[in-house]
Amino acid sequence: MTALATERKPRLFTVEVNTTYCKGCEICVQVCPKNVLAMNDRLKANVVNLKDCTGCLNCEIYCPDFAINVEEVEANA
Amino acid sequence: MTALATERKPRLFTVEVNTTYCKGCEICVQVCPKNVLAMNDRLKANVVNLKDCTGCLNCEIYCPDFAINVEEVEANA
Amino acid sequence: MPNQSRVLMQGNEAILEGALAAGMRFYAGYPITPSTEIAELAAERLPKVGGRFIQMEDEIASMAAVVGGSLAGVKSMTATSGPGFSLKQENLGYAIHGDIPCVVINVQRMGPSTGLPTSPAQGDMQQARFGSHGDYGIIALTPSSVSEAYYLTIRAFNLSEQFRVPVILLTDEVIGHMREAVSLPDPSELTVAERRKPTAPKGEHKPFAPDAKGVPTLPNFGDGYRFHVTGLIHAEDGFATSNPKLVDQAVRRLTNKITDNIDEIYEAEQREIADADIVVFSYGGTARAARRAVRMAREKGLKVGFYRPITIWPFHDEMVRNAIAGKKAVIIPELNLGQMAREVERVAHGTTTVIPVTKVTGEILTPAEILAAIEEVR
Amino acid sequence: MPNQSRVLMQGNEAILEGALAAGMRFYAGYPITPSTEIAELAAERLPKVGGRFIQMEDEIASMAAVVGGSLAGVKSMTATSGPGFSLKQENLGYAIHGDIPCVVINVQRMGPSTGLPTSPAQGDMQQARFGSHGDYGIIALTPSSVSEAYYLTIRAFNLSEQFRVPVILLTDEVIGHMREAVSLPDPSELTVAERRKPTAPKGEHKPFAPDAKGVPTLPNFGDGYRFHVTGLIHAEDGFATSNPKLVDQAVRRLTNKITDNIDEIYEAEQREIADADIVVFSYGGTARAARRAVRMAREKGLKVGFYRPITIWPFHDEMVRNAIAGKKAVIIPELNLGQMAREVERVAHGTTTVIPVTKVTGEILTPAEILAAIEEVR
Amino acid sequence: MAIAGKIPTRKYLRQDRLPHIWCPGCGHGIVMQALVRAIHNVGLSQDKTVIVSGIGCSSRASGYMDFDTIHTTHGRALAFATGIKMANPELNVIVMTGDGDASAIGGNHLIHAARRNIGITCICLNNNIYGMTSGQFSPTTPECALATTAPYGVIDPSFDLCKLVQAAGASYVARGTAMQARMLEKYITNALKNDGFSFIEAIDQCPTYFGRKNKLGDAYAMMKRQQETSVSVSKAAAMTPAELEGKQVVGELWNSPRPEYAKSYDQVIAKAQQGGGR
Amino acid sequence: MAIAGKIPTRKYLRQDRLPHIWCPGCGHGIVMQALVRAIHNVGLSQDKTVIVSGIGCSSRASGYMDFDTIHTTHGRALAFATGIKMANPELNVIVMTGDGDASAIGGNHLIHAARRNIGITCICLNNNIYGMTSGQFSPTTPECALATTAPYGVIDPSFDLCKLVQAAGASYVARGTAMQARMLEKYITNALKNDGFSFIEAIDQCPTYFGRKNKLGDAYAMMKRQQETSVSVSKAAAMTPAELEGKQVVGELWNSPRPEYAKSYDQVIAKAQQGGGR
Amino acid sequence: MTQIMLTGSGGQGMILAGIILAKAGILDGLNVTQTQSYGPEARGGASRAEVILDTDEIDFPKVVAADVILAMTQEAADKFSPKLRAGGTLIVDPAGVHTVPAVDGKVHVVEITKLAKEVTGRTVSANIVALGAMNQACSLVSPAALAAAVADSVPKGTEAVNQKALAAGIAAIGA
Amino acid sequence: MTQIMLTGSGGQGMILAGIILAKAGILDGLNVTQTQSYGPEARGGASRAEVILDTDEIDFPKVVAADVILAMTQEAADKFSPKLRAGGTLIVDPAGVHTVPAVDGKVHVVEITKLAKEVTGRTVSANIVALGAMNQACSLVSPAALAAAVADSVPKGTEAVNQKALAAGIAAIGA
Ligand SMILES: Cc1ncc(C[n+]2csc(CCOP(=O)(O)OP(=O)(O)O)c2C)c(N)n1
Ligand SMILES: Cc1ncc(C[n+]2csc(CCOP(=O)(O)OP(=O)(O)O)c2C)c(N)n1
Ligand code: SF4
Ligand code: SF4
Ligand code: SF4
Ligand code: SF4
Ligand code: SF4
Ligand code: SF4
Ligand SMILES: [Mg+2]
Ligand SMILES: [Mg+2]
Repeated sequence: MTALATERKPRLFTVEVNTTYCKGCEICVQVCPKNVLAMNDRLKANVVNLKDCTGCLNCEIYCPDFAINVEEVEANA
Repeated sequence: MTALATERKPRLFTVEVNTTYCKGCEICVQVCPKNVLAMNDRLKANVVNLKDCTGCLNCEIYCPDFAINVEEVEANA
Repeated sequence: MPNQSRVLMQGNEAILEGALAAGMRFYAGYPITPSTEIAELAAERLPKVGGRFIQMEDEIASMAAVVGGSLAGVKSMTATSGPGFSLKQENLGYAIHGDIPCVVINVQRMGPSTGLPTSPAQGDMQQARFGSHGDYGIIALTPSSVSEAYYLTIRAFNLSEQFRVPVILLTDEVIGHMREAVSLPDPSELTVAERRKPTAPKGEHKPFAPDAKGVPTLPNFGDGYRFHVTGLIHAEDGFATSNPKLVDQAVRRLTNKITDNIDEIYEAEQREIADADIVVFSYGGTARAARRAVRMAREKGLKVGFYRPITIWPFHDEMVRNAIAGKKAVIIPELNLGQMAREVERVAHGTTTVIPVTKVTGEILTPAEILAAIEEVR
Repeated sequence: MPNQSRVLMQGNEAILEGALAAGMRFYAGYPITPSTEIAELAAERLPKVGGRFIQMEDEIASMAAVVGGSLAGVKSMTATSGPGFSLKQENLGYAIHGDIPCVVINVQRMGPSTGLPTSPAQGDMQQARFGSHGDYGIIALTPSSVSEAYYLTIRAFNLSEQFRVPVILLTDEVIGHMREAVSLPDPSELTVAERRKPTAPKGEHKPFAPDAKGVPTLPNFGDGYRFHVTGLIHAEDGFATSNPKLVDQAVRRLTNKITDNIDEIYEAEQREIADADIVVFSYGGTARAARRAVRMAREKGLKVGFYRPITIWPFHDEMVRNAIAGKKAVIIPELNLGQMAREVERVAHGTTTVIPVTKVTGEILTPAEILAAIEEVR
Repeated sequence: MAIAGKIPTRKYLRQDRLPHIWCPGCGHGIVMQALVRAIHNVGLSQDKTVIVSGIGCSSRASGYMDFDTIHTTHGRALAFATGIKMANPELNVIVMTGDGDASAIGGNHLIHAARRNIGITCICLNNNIYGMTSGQFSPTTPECALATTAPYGVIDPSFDLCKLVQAAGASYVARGTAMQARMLEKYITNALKNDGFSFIEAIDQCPTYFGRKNKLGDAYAMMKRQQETSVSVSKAAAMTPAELEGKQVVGELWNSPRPEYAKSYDQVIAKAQQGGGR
Repeated sequence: MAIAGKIPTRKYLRQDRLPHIWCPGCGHGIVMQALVRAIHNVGLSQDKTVIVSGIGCSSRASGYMDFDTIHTTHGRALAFATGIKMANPELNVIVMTGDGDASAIGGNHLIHAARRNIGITCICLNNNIYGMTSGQFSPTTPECALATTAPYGVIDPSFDLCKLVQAAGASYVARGTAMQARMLEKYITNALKNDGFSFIEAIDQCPTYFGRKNKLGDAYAMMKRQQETSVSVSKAAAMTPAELEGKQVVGELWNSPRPEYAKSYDQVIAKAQQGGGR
Repeated sequence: MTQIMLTGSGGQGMILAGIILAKAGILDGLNVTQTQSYGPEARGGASRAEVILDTDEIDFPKVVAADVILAMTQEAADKFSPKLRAGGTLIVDPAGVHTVPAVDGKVHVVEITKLAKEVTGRTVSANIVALGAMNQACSLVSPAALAAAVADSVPKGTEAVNQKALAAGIAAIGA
Repeated sequence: MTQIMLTGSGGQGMILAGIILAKAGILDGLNVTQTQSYGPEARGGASRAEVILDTDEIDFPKVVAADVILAMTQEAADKFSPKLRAGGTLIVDPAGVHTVPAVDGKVHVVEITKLAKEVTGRTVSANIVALGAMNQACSLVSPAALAAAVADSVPKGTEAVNQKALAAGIAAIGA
């Protein structure tokens, strides 16, 4: 983070699902505390609610298929 | 024992060493509390002091070669 | 289903059913592809008939437990594949040396090492004969159909009991996982051999004294004979000896009881050999493609015969030599690098050209490939 | 002692000294008669030269540790006898399949099973070739003297590194426990082969891509190549494949790298073959008696030649055939039931009579017994 | 931008080997990631670390990790690893194994590696089943559970692997579950720091065989259940055996450093070179 | 005339096989006699009892005992015994094994037999050495001791076999020494009565290799020493680990009956025959 | 001799479908073989069952030139359609096969999965629907034998629903 | 070629004696082989070492017809004396051999064990005494080589006492 702020700024994240790796187990959906993810009809995980993402990394850590990558978006980008 | 006696009679035993089995380890000599046994010059255990034998069976139980047999002599035999 | 006599069965299933029909009541094993269905079915079926199944900690223990089960008087077996078969070799040698009947199934997969676990192969053919240290004889049978898998398993138990020797059912993934119709016989129609028990009084029984065939009698542990079994070379009384004459007798008997009785043990399918110029010599799953190739060749007017050893160990030198001597060529298709071809070459004594057709791609040989080899001869 | 160059050594000792001279610095083993002295000497000598010895929990683990040691970049070996050799077969197959250099000593004792642990035998000759499942090639060397045990152990390491293959030193109790004078060379006189390292940059190195001889290069674990080794059939990149073409290549290469280079690998001693009517074909400890018998026969005016394979696997079909073809007979004395005789029979193609002289009494063959067989020919 | 504390796991993977062969929901991927994160935490060099595995679904892990890797024979990973460590003690040696691989066929190597306290970190991916061969019971399958070779329910008492390995002599022993992946990462991190034999039992899920056969729901349900039946070391200390029935104790169960085997051998070398012995 | 309490041991021996091959002073004969006495105490039928052994000096015992006997392969006695017991649970199955046989090559079968709690009594004749092969160290050789394969002293930590077997699941575990032959007899007697896996570690002496190499004096001196370094369970309970260093705890260490494996299988049979399963 | 391939991905029940067809063949008094191919791994990936029906003894148990191929997935269709003999029949499920490969023979596009879902509520019966369609299209075995084989092979309690699936498949091809 | 057998029971040092003789042979520039036989067990029982000395290459390493046999025990004497060639030499220690077997050759009865005890105070040097006697009686190797080989082979610190034992053996035969 380049900008230091005393006031809590809303942090922004990207959650990327590699659909070649994703096998549709739904674990990410279930471990996401913010319901950011859902399964699509091709049985792949899909980001449906990005704005609520807190960057907790649960989805990435628990995805058995290394299919998820969470990154933070620079506040001033 | 056929004879019941209120008075302690001296019990008599035979201690037989099978010299074909005996390998001369001296354990029997060392476990006998009454020095009944000794090694002879052919390195076999030998009964040298039978009268002191108490029939404790140590020699028989500790002989690794099943070479010793202790029996009681019938008091009235 | 109405047509009860013909049932669709997988090869591995047929093996287990054959074993049950032969009286097998103890199974000890460790899972390995592509033999695992045999263990799974044993686990399900054995307790229903009062038998017992145990999954051991590994293949070494499985082989040991099978020997123990057999000595306890129960017909016993195990099943495995390549890596497990390698691990069993020491205790298999023990069973051989102790004249202990039992059946070992090897559903061959592709090696060496972990290889291609789900692919068919016939690469353990020589290992089945020479996998354990020292000299011995062994029996190995090889089915070419699901139905034959059923019947050969029964035969394996019978030979095992008759000759007091472990019998290897050396099958392959093709047969093990294929499904075909099997006509299940009425149990009463089956010949089931039982262990020959001693007749001598208990004190006089010599547990390793051979009969006319070279085979000793065998009481069960618990029958009161109080006999001794050891992996050391032993005299007829079962106890270790280093007396050269007795050692010689003991070691040779293990091989002789097999070779001297080879005509009773050996089985082969022969088709149209008499007038043939060329013989296709094939076994196990591959023999199916070979038989088809032979038919195709005959349809083309080529004089081709078919020889299929069903008993692959002992190898019947004389019968094979008779079948191939003077032919233009003998073609040996197999899913390995020529292991059977070595044996045929050995007995051919230069009387015919030995042509191995080998395949180690993980796939099976096709009739077309074998036909091509036939057509290439001249 | 003044005469430093000639030292009295036991065969097992010569093996260990040879190994040290060849650069062996890691030994993993499990004791077994009659090989144990090798382990004992390794335990004593290795730390003195900065090497490492470990007594593993069993032979399976020993073989595994040797493979691990070799991949870590250290020349590694183990020694065993019959039962242990059987147990090593699975992991030996792994080493073969992974092109992993290492040396396995088998000081043969009498089998099968526990057999006669202190008696000499040559009963593992076929097992050395076919003991593990699946198809593969292997190198096995057999010394006939203590001195040769020393030099062949060095050669075993050299061949192992050059061809990336486990090499078996298949010796026997006679050689293992015999003492003879060995002339120890100056280390500078020895040819010691080192592992060929990759030259390709790290990202591009294909760990199983063969050179002209069929042998890949091998970096050490820790060198930064980050490569993968597996018992699954693998492509040149080291990763599992089931692509039929790649599978075929991978499996055949394991055999071809041996057979294609047989002239480099093979060694045999031949004496007075040219004018001979009869050839005595013998190896290992037994060859000592055989050579004596041949001398005795020559003294009697009999035209007898002597062929001693030093490399017993691969078997050099052509060279053997050339040596024996047209002779009245080839006599094969061995301490087993004719295991080498099978090979000779196979390549003889009927061009000569193959006469096995077998002995399984627990004793060695004597010159007189072999001479008797020579004299019996006609 | 990287999130603070986020670990670049991809760097440690052979990405061209992915996707891996594991089934949807298989826990092995989660444990593998925890290991990768721990390796990063400890800062092991990718060039000086060897991953050794046996045979099984779990043991396929080695092929996906960008280190020197060796996928050995069934049950023997620790024996191969012992050779690697002894021959070159400078290497970091990590073993990935399954419950079958480690405790059925490989049980002997497990207890001996523990006894020697050789410098190896052994992670046992315990899914209570033989996954690779399609669902036979393993020595850790709970009693009464169903498996293809236990159609009437398992009667074999199951191993407490941590207890066994501790009794055999390991110097670091911990247990975690896939659902507690962050704790698992911590245990593995500590294990890697221990100079000796470290054992981590990572309880994870095989939805395909163990889950399906025993009607345990999907992968997440299995993970939840494992978490729910877990009791921490501290809580467990206050519980009776009866209360602990059917539960597993998770946490660092044993941490008692003692001389590492390959280092002890350095002393043998020193002694020998000073002319000692015999 | 028989002395009161004297046991007719000869009846249980194959006297025509004696004298046995053991060296003068070898402790194996003492332990074998203790076993014979225990068999008599329990009243096992000679016709229904099977003695199973592996390979080693200790394992030669089976050949001298007048029962059905089987001298198997090195390390595998328990696996053969498991087959015997499973195939015919009516038989009494006793395993005689050495420290090398049981805990080196045979370690896996030991822990699995213990885990299953199969009805076998296993007596491990622990002389801390491989006697048969002339004196290499075993997994129970004490650290620093000399052996032919440890010319600079053993660096391998040694197994506490009783602890290991208990952790693996045995239901009866005891340790005694040859010098305490009467206690040993008592433990074996109790072990034989336990319906499950019983393990007795019988510490005895190999004067020929272990004694000579380590200058421990004659057989009796070794026995005395073993007795002197023994501490009873009750005494040990009050001692610190430091105080227990170099000592072995003798006595009945664990006695906790649970279902015997072959009997549990009877329930599988019952279930299967009632049409259960799958 | 009739050579049949049933192809799709693991979990689609192709092997069970092959077994049912083989059983039906037996009921009709035919000789049968049924085989399957595994990939290098036991899990995931393509799945293929082969069935051969013959009045004669069957030597070679694998399909050399298929009379009928069922393809449930694109991968399977692409990989196996070259095995179809000239004039053979290819049956594809559009749910999995988006591009029908060009073959020298008949092609039936049947909404197998969709029908299964419609008729039984679950897609797992797709393999039974497929069997009905295949048999109706190619007359491999007698309809009675097929119905009996289905009944014999499906889990207890699902017989009725599976007969419905079978009928749906038959109807999809029509008379 | 000289063929020598040294026989006794385990623990009498026959194998070490054979090794010493073989080493002496090497010092003399001869070819040598030394072998031993084990019983079926590693422990106890008879013990036999064989040594062959030759100026030529030695093919067969075992004794076929012994030129010299040393027998320390009755069992050994009875078992091996038939191996003595006509005209060979049998050396026995009366401490172990009470009845000297009849042989077609020379016999030396030497109080080997007694001499060892007298000269060195311990019977373990009997094998060295025996070597001295054998060599003096049969001139197998040069006395200097034998002395050097003994010195090279015995435990450090026992050199002197063993040279005494050797001398005693030599003296027992006389010049
Ligand atoms: C010697 C040998 N025996 C058996 C097998 C078959 N096999 C492969 S993996 C496996 C079990 C694996 O179970 P586990 O270690 O728990 O791993 P998982 O697949 O459950 O992750 C077995 C029995 C083999 N490959 N080699
Ligand atoms: C597979 C195998 N490996 C090794 C041996 C050699 N061996 C025989 S007994 C033995 C050790 C025996 O030690 P232990 O069990 O302690 O018995 P002891 O002789 O001390 O009574 C060994 C290593 C063998 N016979 N088989
Ligand atoms: S956890 Fe991973 S594999 Fe599972 S659904 Fe989510 S992204 Fe896909
Ligand atoms: S990082 Fe956390 S909040 Fe964001 S999608 Fe992943 S699990 Fe949900
Ligand atoms: S204990 Fe036995 S063997 Fe030892 S000396 Fe006494 S009688 Fe002889
Ligand atoms: S019975 Fe007791 S007192 Fe008698 S001789 Fe034996 S040990 Fe001595
Ligand atoms: S079978 Fe089980 S352990 Fe194997 S990959 Fe699938 S879910 Fe994982
Ligand atoms: S070597 Fe040791 S264990 Fe073996 S018999 Fe002799 S004293 Fe007993
Ligand atoms: Mg598992
Ligand atoms: Mg011991």
